[in-house]
Amino acid sequence: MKKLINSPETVLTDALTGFAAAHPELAVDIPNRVIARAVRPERPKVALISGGGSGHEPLHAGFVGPGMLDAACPGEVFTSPVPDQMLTAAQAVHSGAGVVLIVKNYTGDVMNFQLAAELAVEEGIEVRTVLVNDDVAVEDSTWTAGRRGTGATVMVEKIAGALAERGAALDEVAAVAQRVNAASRSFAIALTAATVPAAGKPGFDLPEDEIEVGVGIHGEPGRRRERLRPANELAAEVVDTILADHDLAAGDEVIALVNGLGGTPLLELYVVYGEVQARLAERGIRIARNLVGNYVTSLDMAGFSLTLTKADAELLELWDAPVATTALTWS
Amino acid sequence: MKKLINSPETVLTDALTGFAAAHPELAVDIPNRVIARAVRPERPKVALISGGGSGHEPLHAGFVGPGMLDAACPGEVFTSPVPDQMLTAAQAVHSGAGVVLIVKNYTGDVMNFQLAAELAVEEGIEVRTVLVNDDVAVEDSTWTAGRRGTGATVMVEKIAGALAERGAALDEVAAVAQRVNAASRSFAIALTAATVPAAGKPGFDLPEDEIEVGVGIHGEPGRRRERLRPANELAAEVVDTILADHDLAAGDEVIALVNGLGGTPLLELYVVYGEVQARLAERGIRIARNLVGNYVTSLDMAGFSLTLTKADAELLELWDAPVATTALTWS
Amino acid sequence: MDTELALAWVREIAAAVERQEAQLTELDSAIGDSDHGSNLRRGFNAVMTALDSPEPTAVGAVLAKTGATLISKVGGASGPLYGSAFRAMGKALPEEKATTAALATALAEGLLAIQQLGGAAPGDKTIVDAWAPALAAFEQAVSQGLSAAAEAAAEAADQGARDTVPLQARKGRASYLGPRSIGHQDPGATSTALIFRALAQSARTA
Amino acid sequence: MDTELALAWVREIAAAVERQEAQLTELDSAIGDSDHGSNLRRGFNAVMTALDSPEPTAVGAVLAKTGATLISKVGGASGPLYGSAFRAMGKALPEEKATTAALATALAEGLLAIQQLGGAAPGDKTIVDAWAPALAAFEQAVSQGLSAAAEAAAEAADQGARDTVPLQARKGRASYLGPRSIGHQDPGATSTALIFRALAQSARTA
Ligand SMILES: Nc1ncnc2c1ncn2[C@@H]1O[C@H](COP(=O)(O)OP(=O)(O)O)[C@@H](O)[C@H]1O
Ligand SMILES: Nc1ncnc2c1ncn2[C@@H]1O[C@H](COP(=O)(O)OP(=O)(O)O)[C@@H](O)[C@H]1O
Ligand SMILES: [Mg+2]
Ligand SMILES: [Mg+2]
Ligand SMILES: [Mg+2]
Ligand SMILES: [Mg+2]
Repeated sequence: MKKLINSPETVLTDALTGFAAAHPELAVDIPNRVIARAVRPERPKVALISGGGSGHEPLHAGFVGPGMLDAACPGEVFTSPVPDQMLTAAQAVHSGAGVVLIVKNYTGDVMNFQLAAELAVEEGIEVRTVLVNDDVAVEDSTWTAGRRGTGATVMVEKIAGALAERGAALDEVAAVAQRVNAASRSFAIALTAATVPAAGKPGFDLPEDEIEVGVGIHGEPGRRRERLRPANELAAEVVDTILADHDLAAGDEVIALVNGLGGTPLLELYVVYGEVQARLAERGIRIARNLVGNYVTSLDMAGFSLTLTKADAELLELWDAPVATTALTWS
Repeated sequence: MKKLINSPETVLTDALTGFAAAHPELAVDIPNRVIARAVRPERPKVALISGGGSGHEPLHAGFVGPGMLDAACPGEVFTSPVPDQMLTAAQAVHSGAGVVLIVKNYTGDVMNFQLAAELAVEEGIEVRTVLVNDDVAVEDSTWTAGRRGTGATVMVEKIAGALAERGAALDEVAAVAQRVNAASRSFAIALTAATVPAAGKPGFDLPEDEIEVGVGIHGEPGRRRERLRPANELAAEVVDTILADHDLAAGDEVIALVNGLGGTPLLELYVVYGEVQARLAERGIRIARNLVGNYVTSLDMAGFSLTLTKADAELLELWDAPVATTALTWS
Repeated sequence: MDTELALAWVREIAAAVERQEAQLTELDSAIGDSDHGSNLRRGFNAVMTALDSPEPTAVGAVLAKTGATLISKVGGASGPLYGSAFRAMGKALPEEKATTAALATALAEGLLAIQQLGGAAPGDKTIVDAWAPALAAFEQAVSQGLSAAAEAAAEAADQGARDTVPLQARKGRASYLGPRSIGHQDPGATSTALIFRALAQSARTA
Repeated sequence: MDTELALAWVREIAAAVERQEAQLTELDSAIGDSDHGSNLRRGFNAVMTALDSPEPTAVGAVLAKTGATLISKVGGASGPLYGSAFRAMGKALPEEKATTAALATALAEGLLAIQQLGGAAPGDKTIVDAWAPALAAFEQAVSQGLSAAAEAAAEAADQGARDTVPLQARKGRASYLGPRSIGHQDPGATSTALIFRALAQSARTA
C-alpha cells in the first residue's frame, strides 16, 4: 500500500488538521470531528448536517458553507461517524429553526444518525432525517439493506441547502431534500479497487481486463464482473441502467453528475460525459446542468458514477442559487 | 491498461467533445483544438493564451474564463500542441491589445510556441512569451533543457489573468507573469507512474515500497528513487528542497499549492497540506493563500507536488481578484 | 459474574480483537468494506481506557460503560449494534453481581437491542446468526453454571458464525453483493463468536 | 532523386514508423514520456494524407509538404524539429529533380534547421547524434551515387543512435533525468536512423 499518510490510525486527524489549516473560513473541531461554518446565521435558519465515513472527499466537508451544509461529521475511513459527532454538530449549528440530517443509506450511517437524532431531540432540538438512496445497482427489496446513497447526496445537499438559506421552514427543507432524492438515480463502474489504509491492500483483486459493475463507494465488490469495454459502451450501459429505473421521458431535463471515484483522470471523465450526453440526447433527454469531476469518491478507486436528477424549474432555480464551499462555488 | 476511453487515438477529441457539452459558456473548437471564452471583451484587453500536452487537466482548459486565460490549446496526451492551434487561438481572442503566451518550459512546448509566435507576428498580432520554469528538481544549467514548468502555471495564469482583466498593457501583463514565475518554486514526489493511453503501460515500474523523488508531470522517472516514508517526512523533504532554492525568510508570506498528480485522494492531500503548513510555520513562513487539490495532474499518477510563490500585497490582491473558470472560481 | 469477571471478559474481548484484527478485516474485505477489525480494535482500545478511570464497581456498570464507549468510538454498523447490546446488558444487571440466570437474561436483552436497532432476523448473515444460537445454548446450560454455559455459548457462536458461510446476506453492507455474498463467513458473526469465546475463557480462569 | 523517389522515401518512413511505433515509444518511456512512437505515427499518417491530394510534382514540394504537415500535426519536440528539417530540405531543392550532391546540401540544411531550433550539439543525446554522422557519411559517399551514399548514411545513423546509449542527455525531456538518462538509446536518434534507413531502402529499390 502506498499512501501519503503518517499512519492509518491518524489519517483522519491529520487530514482534519490540514483541512483546518487550509480553510480558516470554516470552524474545524478536530477532537470532536466536526466541520462547521465559522459564522453563525443572523436569523434562525434550518441547519443542514451531513456526515459519513471518510475517504469520499470532498464529500461532506467540502460542501460546508453558505448555500449548502452547515456542518459535516466525518467518520473513520469508510466507517460512519458516531452519534456524538452529530450531536456536537447539531449543538454547534442549531439556531432555533431545527436540524435536517442528511444520511446516506448504509446500515451503519442509519443507526448512528438515528442514535444521534434521539440525543438531539433529548436536547430539545427539532430534527428531520432525510435518507439518500439513489444507487440503482442495489435492488431495493426486503433482500437488501436498501439502496445505497451515493452521488445524489451532492444534489440533495446543494438544493436543500439553497432552500434553507432562503429561510424555509424545517419541513419544507426536509421535503425538498426528499424530493431531490426521489428524483435521483445513480450507478457506478470501477476499474480498480480502493485500498483502505487500515486494511493495507485493495478491497478486491481485479484482472487487467475486467471491471466491477454496480459498485458502491466503500470498496466493496459490485454486482458483477465484466470485461473492460470502450467508454461509449460503458456510458451507454450506465445510462440505460439508470433510465430503466427512472421515470424520465423524452423532453425531460436532468441535472447530471459524472463523478470520478478518486483515481480517474479528469480527461477520462470528460470522455465519459460526452458519451453520457450523447446517449441521453438519443433518448430525448437534455442535461440542463452538470458537474464533471471528483465529488463523491472512494479513496483511490478508478472508475466513475453517473447520477441523474430529474429537474424542474424549482429544482433548477435552487441548484443555480449561490454556493460557497471549498468544493462547490458559484454565484 | 484500464482507462475510460474509446481509443488512444480519439481520447483528446472525445474529451473535448465532452468538455464542450459540459461547458456551453466556453467556445470549444474541437477540430482545431482550441478552448476560448465565448464572449469577446467589450474593450481591447490583453489576451492570455496557454497550452500544453493533455493529461494535466484541469490545466489549461479548466482555467479559461473571466479573470484567467482567454484561450487554451491542448495537445495530444503529454505532447505539446502544434503551432496552428496557438495561431487559431490568437486569432480568436486577440482584441487589439496583444497576446501573452504562457509556456511551460519543455523543449517541445517552447519550440511549438516559438513557431506559433512567429506565425502570429506575421499576422500582425503583438506577442509576448512567458516561460514557466518552477521545478527545482531540475538543475538549471547548460546540462539540461532547463527547469520544467509545473504547478506555478496556476499562479502565473491566475495573477496575470487578473491584471489583464483590469486593462493593463501587454508589457505589464507579461511582466507580472514573469514576476510570479520568478517568485515560484515547485517539487514533486510520485508514488506510482502514469500510463499514457497510446503507450498502454506505466512509464516506469515502481516497487511497492518505493517512490520517485523529483518527478515531472509527464510520467518520466524522477531524479532518484527512495523508500516510501510517512507523509510528514516527505512533506518536510519537499519543503526543505524548495526552501533551499528559494529566497524565503522568516516573516515571508507565500501562496501554496498542494497539488495532486491525479491518482491521489483529496484526503491524503489534506494530510500533506497539514504537514507542509507545519514545516513552513517552523521556518516562520506563513501561507497567506492556498489551493489543495488536483490542478496540474499527470494522468493517473499518485503523488503530489508543492508549489510556493512568494507573495506580496500586489500579488495577493491579484490572486484574490474574481475568477470564473471551470476549475477555479471565486468572487 | 462479579465486577472482576465482567472486567476480565471485556479485557479478553479487547485482547482477542487485537489478535484477530487482520482476520476480521480480511473477512470484511471479501463482502464489506475492510474495516471491521480496525473498527472493533479502535472501539475496544477506547473501552480499555474508559474502564480504567474510574474503574466501575458493578457488573452492570462495566457492561454499560463498554456499550456507551463502543457507541461513541466505533461508528459503522458494528458500533451502535455492539454498543447497544452491551448497554442493554448493563441495564439488565442492576445488582453488583449477576447470577448466571441473570446473565442469560442480559444476553437476551443484548440480542433484543441488536435486533431492534438493526432489524435483522436469523439467517440474514449478521451478528444475530452467532448471538442467537449462543444465547440459546447459554440458556440451556444455565443450570450447569457460568463456565459450562459460557463454553456452550462459545461453541454455538462459533458454529453460528461458520454457518453464515452459505448464507446470502440480507442486511448490512454485504447485502449489496446479492448472491456474491454467498461463500464467505460474516465478519460480525465472527466477532460475536469471539465475544462469547472471551466469556468462556474468562469464566474458566475466574 | 526525383519526385517519385522522394514520395517513396516518405512513404517508406511512414511504413517504418508504423512498424516501429511500439519500439520508439518503449525507448521514450525509459527516458521520456512514452509518446515518440505515437507522435511520429500520427505525423506520418497525416503526411500520407497530405501527399495524396494533390500529389506534389517536385522533390522540394514533397519534402516541404512533409515538413509543414509534421509541424501542424505532431507537436512535442520531434514535430517542430523534423518538420523544420523537412521544410528546410524542401526549400533547399528548388529543381524538379535533385542530384545526389544537391540532396547532400539539403540534408545539411535539415540538420542546420534542427540545430537552430533546438540548439543541440553532437553528444547531447538527440536527433543530432544520428543526423550529423549520417550527413557526414552521405557527403563522403556522394560521388558513389545516391544508393551507396544513402546506405552509408543509414549505417552511420544506426551507429550514431546506438552511440547515444552511454550519453547523458543535455537537451529535451531526457535531460531531466540527469545521470539516469545514461544507458538508454535516444528515441529521436533512433527515429532519425529509421529515416535514413528508409532513404537507403527506397534508393535501392528505385
Ligand atoms: N442490520 C444488522 N443487524 C445485525 N448485524 C449487522 C447488521 N448490519 C450489519 N451487521 C453486522 O455488521 C458487520 C459489519 O460491521 P462493520 O464492518 O464494523 O461495519 P460497516 O458494515 O459499517 O463497515 C457485518 O458483518 C454484520 O455482521
Ligand atoms: N533540443 C533538441 N534538439 C534535437 N533533438 C531533440 C531536442 N530535444 C529533444 N529532442 C529529440 O526529441 C526526442 C523526443 O521526441 P518526442 O518524444 O516526440 O517529443 P517530446 O519529448 O516532446 O515528448 C528525443 O528523443 C530527442 O532525440
Ligand atoms: Mg465501514
Ligand atoms: Mg511528449
Ligand atoms: Mg465494514
Ligand atoms: Mg516524448
